[in-house]
Amino acid sequence: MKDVFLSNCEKSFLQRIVSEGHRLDGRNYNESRRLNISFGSEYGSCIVSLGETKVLAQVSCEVTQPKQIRPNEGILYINVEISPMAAPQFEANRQTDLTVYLNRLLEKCYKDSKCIDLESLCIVVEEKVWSLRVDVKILNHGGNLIECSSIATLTSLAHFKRPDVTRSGDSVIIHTIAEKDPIPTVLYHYPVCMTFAIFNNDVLLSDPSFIEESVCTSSTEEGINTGGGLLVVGMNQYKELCLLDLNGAALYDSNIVHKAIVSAADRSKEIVDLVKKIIISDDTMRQKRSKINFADIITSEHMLSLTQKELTIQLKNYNVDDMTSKTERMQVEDDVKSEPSKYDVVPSLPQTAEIVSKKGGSQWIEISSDSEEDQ
Amino acid sequence: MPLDYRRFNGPDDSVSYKRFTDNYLKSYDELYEELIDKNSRRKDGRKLDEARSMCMFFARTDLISQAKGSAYIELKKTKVVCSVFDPREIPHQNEFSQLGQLYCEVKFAPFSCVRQRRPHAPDAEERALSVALRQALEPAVCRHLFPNYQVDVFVYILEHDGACLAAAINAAGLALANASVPMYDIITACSLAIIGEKVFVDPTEAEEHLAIMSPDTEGTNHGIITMSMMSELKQVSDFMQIGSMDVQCVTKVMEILEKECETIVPNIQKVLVLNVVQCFNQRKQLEAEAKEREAALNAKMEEWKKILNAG
Amino acid sequence: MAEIYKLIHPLKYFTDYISREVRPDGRKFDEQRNIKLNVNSLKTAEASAVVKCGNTTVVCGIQLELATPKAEEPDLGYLVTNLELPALCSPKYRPGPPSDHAQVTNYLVSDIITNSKCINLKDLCIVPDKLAWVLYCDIVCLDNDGSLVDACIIALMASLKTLCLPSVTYDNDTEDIKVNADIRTPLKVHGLPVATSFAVYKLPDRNILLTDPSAYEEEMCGGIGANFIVCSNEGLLCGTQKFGGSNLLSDSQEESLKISRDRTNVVKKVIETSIKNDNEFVS
Amino acid sequence: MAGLLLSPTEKVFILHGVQDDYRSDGRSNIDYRPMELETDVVSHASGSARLRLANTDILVGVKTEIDVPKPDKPDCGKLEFFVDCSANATPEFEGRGGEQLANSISNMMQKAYHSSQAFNLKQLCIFEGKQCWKLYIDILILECGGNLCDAVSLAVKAALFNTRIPFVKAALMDGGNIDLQLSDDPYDSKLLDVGSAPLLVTLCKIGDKCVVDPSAEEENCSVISLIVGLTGDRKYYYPKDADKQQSVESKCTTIGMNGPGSVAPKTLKDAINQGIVAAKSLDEALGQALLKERQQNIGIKKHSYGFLK
Amino acid sequence: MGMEKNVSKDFKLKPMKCELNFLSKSDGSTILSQGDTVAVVSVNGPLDIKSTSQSIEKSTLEVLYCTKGGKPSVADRYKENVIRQTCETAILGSLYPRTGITVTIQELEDYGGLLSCCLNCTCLALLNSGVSMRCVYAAVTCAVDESGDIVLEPPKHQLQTARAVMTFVYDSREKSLVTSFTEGMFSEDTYKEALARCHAASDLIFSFYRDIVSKYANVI
Repeated sequence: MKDVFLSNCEKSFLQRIVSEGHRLDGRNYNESRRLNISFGSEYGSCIVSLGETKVLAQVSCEVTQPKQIRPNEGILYINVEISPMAAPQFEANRQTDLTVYLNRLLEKCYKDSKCIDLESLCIVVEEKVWSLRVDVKILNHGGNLIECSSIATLTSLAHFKRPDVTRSGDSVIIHTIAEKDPIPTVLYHYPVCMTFAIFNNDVLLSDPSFIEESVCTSSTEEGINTGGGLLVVGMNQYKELCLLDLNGAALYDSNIVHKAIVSAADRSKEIVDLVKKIIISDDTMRQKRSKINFADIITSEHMLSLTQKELTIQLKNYNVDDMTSKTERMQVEDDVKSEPSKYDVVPSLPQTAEIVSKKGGSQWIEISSDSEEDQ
Repeated sequence: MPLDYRRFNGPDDSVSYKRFTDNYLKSYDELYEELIDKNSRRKDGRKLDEARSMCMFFARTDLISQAKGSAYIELKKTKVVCSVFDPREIPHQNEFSQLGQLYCEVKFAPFSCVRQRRPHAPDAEERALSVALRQALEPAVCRHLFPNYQVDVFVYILEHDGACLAAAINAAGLALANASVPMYDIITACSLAIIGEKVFVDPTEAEEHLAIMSPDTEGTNHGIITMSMMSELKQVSDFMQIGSMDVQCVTKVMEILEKECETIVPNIQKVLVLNVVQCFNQRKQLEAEAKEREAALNAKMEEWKKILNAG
Repeated sequence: MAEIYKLIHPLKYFTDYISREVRPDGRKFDEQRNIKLNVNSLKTAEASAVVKCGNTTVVCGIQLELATPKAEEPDLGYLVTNLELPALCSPKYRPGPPSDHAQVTNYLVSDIITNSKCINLKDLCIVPDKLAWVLYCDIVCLDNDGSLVDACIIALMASLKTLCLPSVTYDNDTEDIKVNADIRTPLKVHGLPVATSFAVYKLPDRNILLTDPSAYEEEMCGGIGANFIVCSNEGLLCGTQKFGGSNLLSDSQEESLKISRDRTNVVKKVIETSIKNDNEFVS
Repeated sequence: MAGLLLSPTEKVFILHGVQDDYRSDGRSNIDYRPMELETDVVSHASGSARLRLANTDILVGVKTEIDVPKPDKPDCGKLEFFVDCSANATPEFEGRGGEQLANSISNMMQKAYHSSQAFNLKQLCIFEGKQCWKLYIDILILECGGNLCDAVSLAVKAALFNTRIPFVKAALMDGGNIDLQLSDDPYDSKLLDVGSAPLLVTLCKIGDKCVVDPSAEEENCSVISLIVGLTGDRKYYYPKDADKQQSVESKCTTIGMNGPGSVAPKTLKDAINQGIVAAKSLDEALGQALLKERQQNIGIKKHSYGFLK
Repeated sequence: MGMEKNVSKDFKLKPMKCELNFLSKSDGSTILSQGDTVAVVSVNGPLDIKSTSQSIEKSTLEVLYCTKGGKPSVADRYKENVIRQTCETAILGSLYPRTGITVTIQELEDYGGLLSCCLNCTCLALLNSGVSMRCVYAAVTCAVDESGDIVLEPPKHQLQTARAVMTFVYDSREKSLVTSFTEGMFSEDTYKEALARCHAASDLIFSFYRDIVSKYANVI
């Protein structure tokens, strides 16, 4: 990954306005950007946008063998991908430290916090279990990837429904969604990661934007650390802490962590309520058989957007079968017209045949010696 | 094994149908019986000390049009293709290297072996063969003439019926010469299999298979030896032995190997000379053609000049 | 002289030839290279074919394995085609895992075979849900001098046509498998798809179609992968592929379809002759 | 190794010394440098050994696992070597630098142990055609001071000598499955017969003569070295039943060459013979050391030397 | 052809909906839906790339196709190749030597004609990014259904039963064929007819491009 450099002016300007109580986009210290969740047509796929940051999450499932040490538990994989789509500095097909870090945070938050009832994913003990795979794709990196992707993961997991199965003897029948209603995943609790940017060891900004994130973790030109850093707090709706992660400078004062946790507690409740509400409303929409599709996120009011519903064209009706009689006739004509082939086909050596151009054009070097084969 | 995303994969649990045929598992003795008939002739009619080099040796150069030099060697069923490319700067190298490098890679075709389907990704045997090939070729090449550059030597084994390392070394030597890479001497190689008292020169795959299988009786010699030599300089450039045999046996067969390596040399020389003659003829023909073309062009020019002058 | 000219003015050199209605190797625009086909020369594979189209050399070998069919498709066998482009076939390739280009060509070849429906995967199933044949068709390019897909299809089809499957008995109770390699039945092959590549070269006033282009011509006409490939099986088209490169006008389309028709007949004859030749040889 | 520069006169000095069988550190051509050996150093492994030869430090751990035997060898177990060249050993190994060397060493070991006369895989069989032991031999190169092959082979043999495999009862059930019964007592285990396990001897060609265990300076003078794998003699390891069997002559299980140079056939033959002499004395010394170590282990917990020094 | 019947019929393309500049960090980006099929494309460049993949003649085009979930496969590489080769003809790469242009495609919903949707979306994203282009292009998919009718932009259920599916890409200048790829078997006449139909339909897509550009270009 190429590094993104910030100029000293940018850094010091940002630091100054933060110390004076402002933020670049006019928010308060603990005000978050607008959270928007939209669902795709399938279960378990959603796009979460937090301000400009956009993350796509998709849950898929397949039947696999369980791990030997946990024969009655399903498996959960989380896979984060940051493509050049997120921001130009990312390279294609290469894992960056950020990807690994993000992946690990999400694993800690959703796998290690045991929020999913993995035992309910078991079909046949020691033989068949469901393996859930969450693919998190960063579409736009506008800062606070952690919070955004964690909401995306949570929403897609809560939204996901796996196909129903019935066991008859040895075989397991997997029903399609049309045959039997799919089953939702059981979540014991809903953890969410929230990020706080720490400036000068006393200012706490919730939901930092990209530039705030980069300024608070970078040092000034003299190499003196500014006492800033990023604090990640993972918390569920019951205000239980699932994860704490700090990077950047060491903290002088532990009170700031406490402050962050208090503010995270409120926010997590807010987010989880929103997620739950939006999933319920989505469900009722689906039950009314109205179509839900990612196409809905395309707004029509925007200056740079366009919708055209009626695209029609007048064409003659054409059927292949109607034409066959004529086609055959044409082919007959063709055959009559076709000139004698320019090429000779000669069986030369055993097992071998050649096309030789009749006028004997280009040079041909003999290669085969298979004549001695197979007495 | 992680799945190969870059290819199409078959099912994980597939096995060769040969596993289910009646005669899949044969005992050591049965296999041994199959190798030699009553007249102590081998299955393909050769005597024990008879190499395939004499009667069934087929080699040619310039097989691959895209390569700088290439060679193809066929020892009855063993078929080996080798191509050599132009020197290129050594990739990912920080320090200047005084000597040029050889990059060798041996690869089996997926369908080249009777016993198993070869994986697409290089396996341990292919890596070992690549190292052995480099070891064998390095002393023969004047590496000081292309410092900081590497010459790529790729060997592809289409069909494996024994002695594939020897065939690969022979082919690579030929291809290097064909690519006009400066060398000290012609490099040739030969291998043999030892089963008890018997020494099989230039073994087939079945013979090799038996030779590395351990006999039930204690203390019998068995194994395979491959040696590559620069015959004119009387130098051994690589020596590979596997199995278990006493020292007397090793020293005894070394003499046979030495002799065999020497007998291949004239064959190689013949191919090289033929190649030079062919090149020469081709050159002559091309020159003639070029002359013809030039004459035609000149005539056309004259014509145009006339038209110009006239107009 | 000519070699130097080619190096210094690659484009002009090529246009000079084309404007004289001839290609650098002396062929006419619609002329294909000589093809040489040899079947069943590799004894380690169940069926094999070696094809040379001009300099382009391709070897195909088929190996047979047994596996249980997929749960979703219990009555289908497997046909796994893979094209290997080892580093030795052209200086453009480096050793290591297959490049993007190799993967694309690989996909094209197996796509043509699937679309032509020449192998019915149901024929490869032995006992539904229990046992099926896996055909590993590995195609190796030894010399890549253009029109790779054409050569691959010829090699693959020639080997498939000569493939014979051993008889298998499966005991439903004990799940025992017995294979008798001596009794063999030929694999059913429906039709014979043949691919024809064209390179499209853009002149200022018109576009020119070069049949069966060499590697050099391909490079001059928009690089690797810009070929227009027409593939037909028994009079029906089973795939036309063109990715970028110079544009194709509709009259060139007609022309290319006609050429490919002719070529299909010739190639068919080659494959048939070579197999007949092989059968005579064996008997 | 890298960074060592010798003047032509220094090289000549070493060469002349070798010619007269008197090397610059006082050894003769077939003498090894002093070694330190310690077994049972890794408590989680079934068998382990640590060997230090001059500056070369090797740690070998043997792990056992139950596996299905190969279909073409239903009565044999499996052996797998894995060499890890840690970047700690020398900076050259950083990244993927050590990979090639690691591959070639594990390859050499695999070849040396291939024959049943070197190591009988049948002793790893649990139930023919169904279950067998698979030994994972992990070789960790902690410090690289030259002559790796020899040191690795010594350490591997020591680790195998030290390996205990639990007794397992296998019974065939209906439907072709195997029922395995493991004893409750962790000490209910057997030792492996490794008497004939091969040792690798590297012979470095200097001038017309060869030396074993070359120092860094000597390696610098040589362009080619020969690696010979020679089987050991059971009598050094199992002195109790030594009288039951006659002494066997050691056999070559693998020969390979390493380095950009080449040798004359005569030198090659001499070198192999020289290797046999060296291997024999090495084998004897190893046997004695191992037996002594085992005796000590039976008594009180011995004092450990610790890992690296 | 088909004169005997002389039945003219309205053929409907799926409704198209798009938003440019969908992503803030990319130089150009578009989300496009054609019916229920949706894709997002981002374009970055021309930007600095590592020297081994630089070309002194033109800018290097890198195309990355991301599936919604799951693992990479050979089929993805094929799609990347189709898009790269097509874009390559449309972009005036020689204006940006020694640089790279990165195109990333993220599929969102697949209800038939995904690849042609991706191609069209890529074209819009390139327009949005301001990279100089020789021409724009439009991709149209059609299918031959079981009864033998040629259907433009078939929905998913029709694709599964179709005899053949063909996709054609036309350029805006000469209106000639840039890219084509097909599935299934069909006769030569069918091929020609399908070619002509998609050609006619491509005009609609070109006019859609024009409409969106004129909508915002007025303001600028």
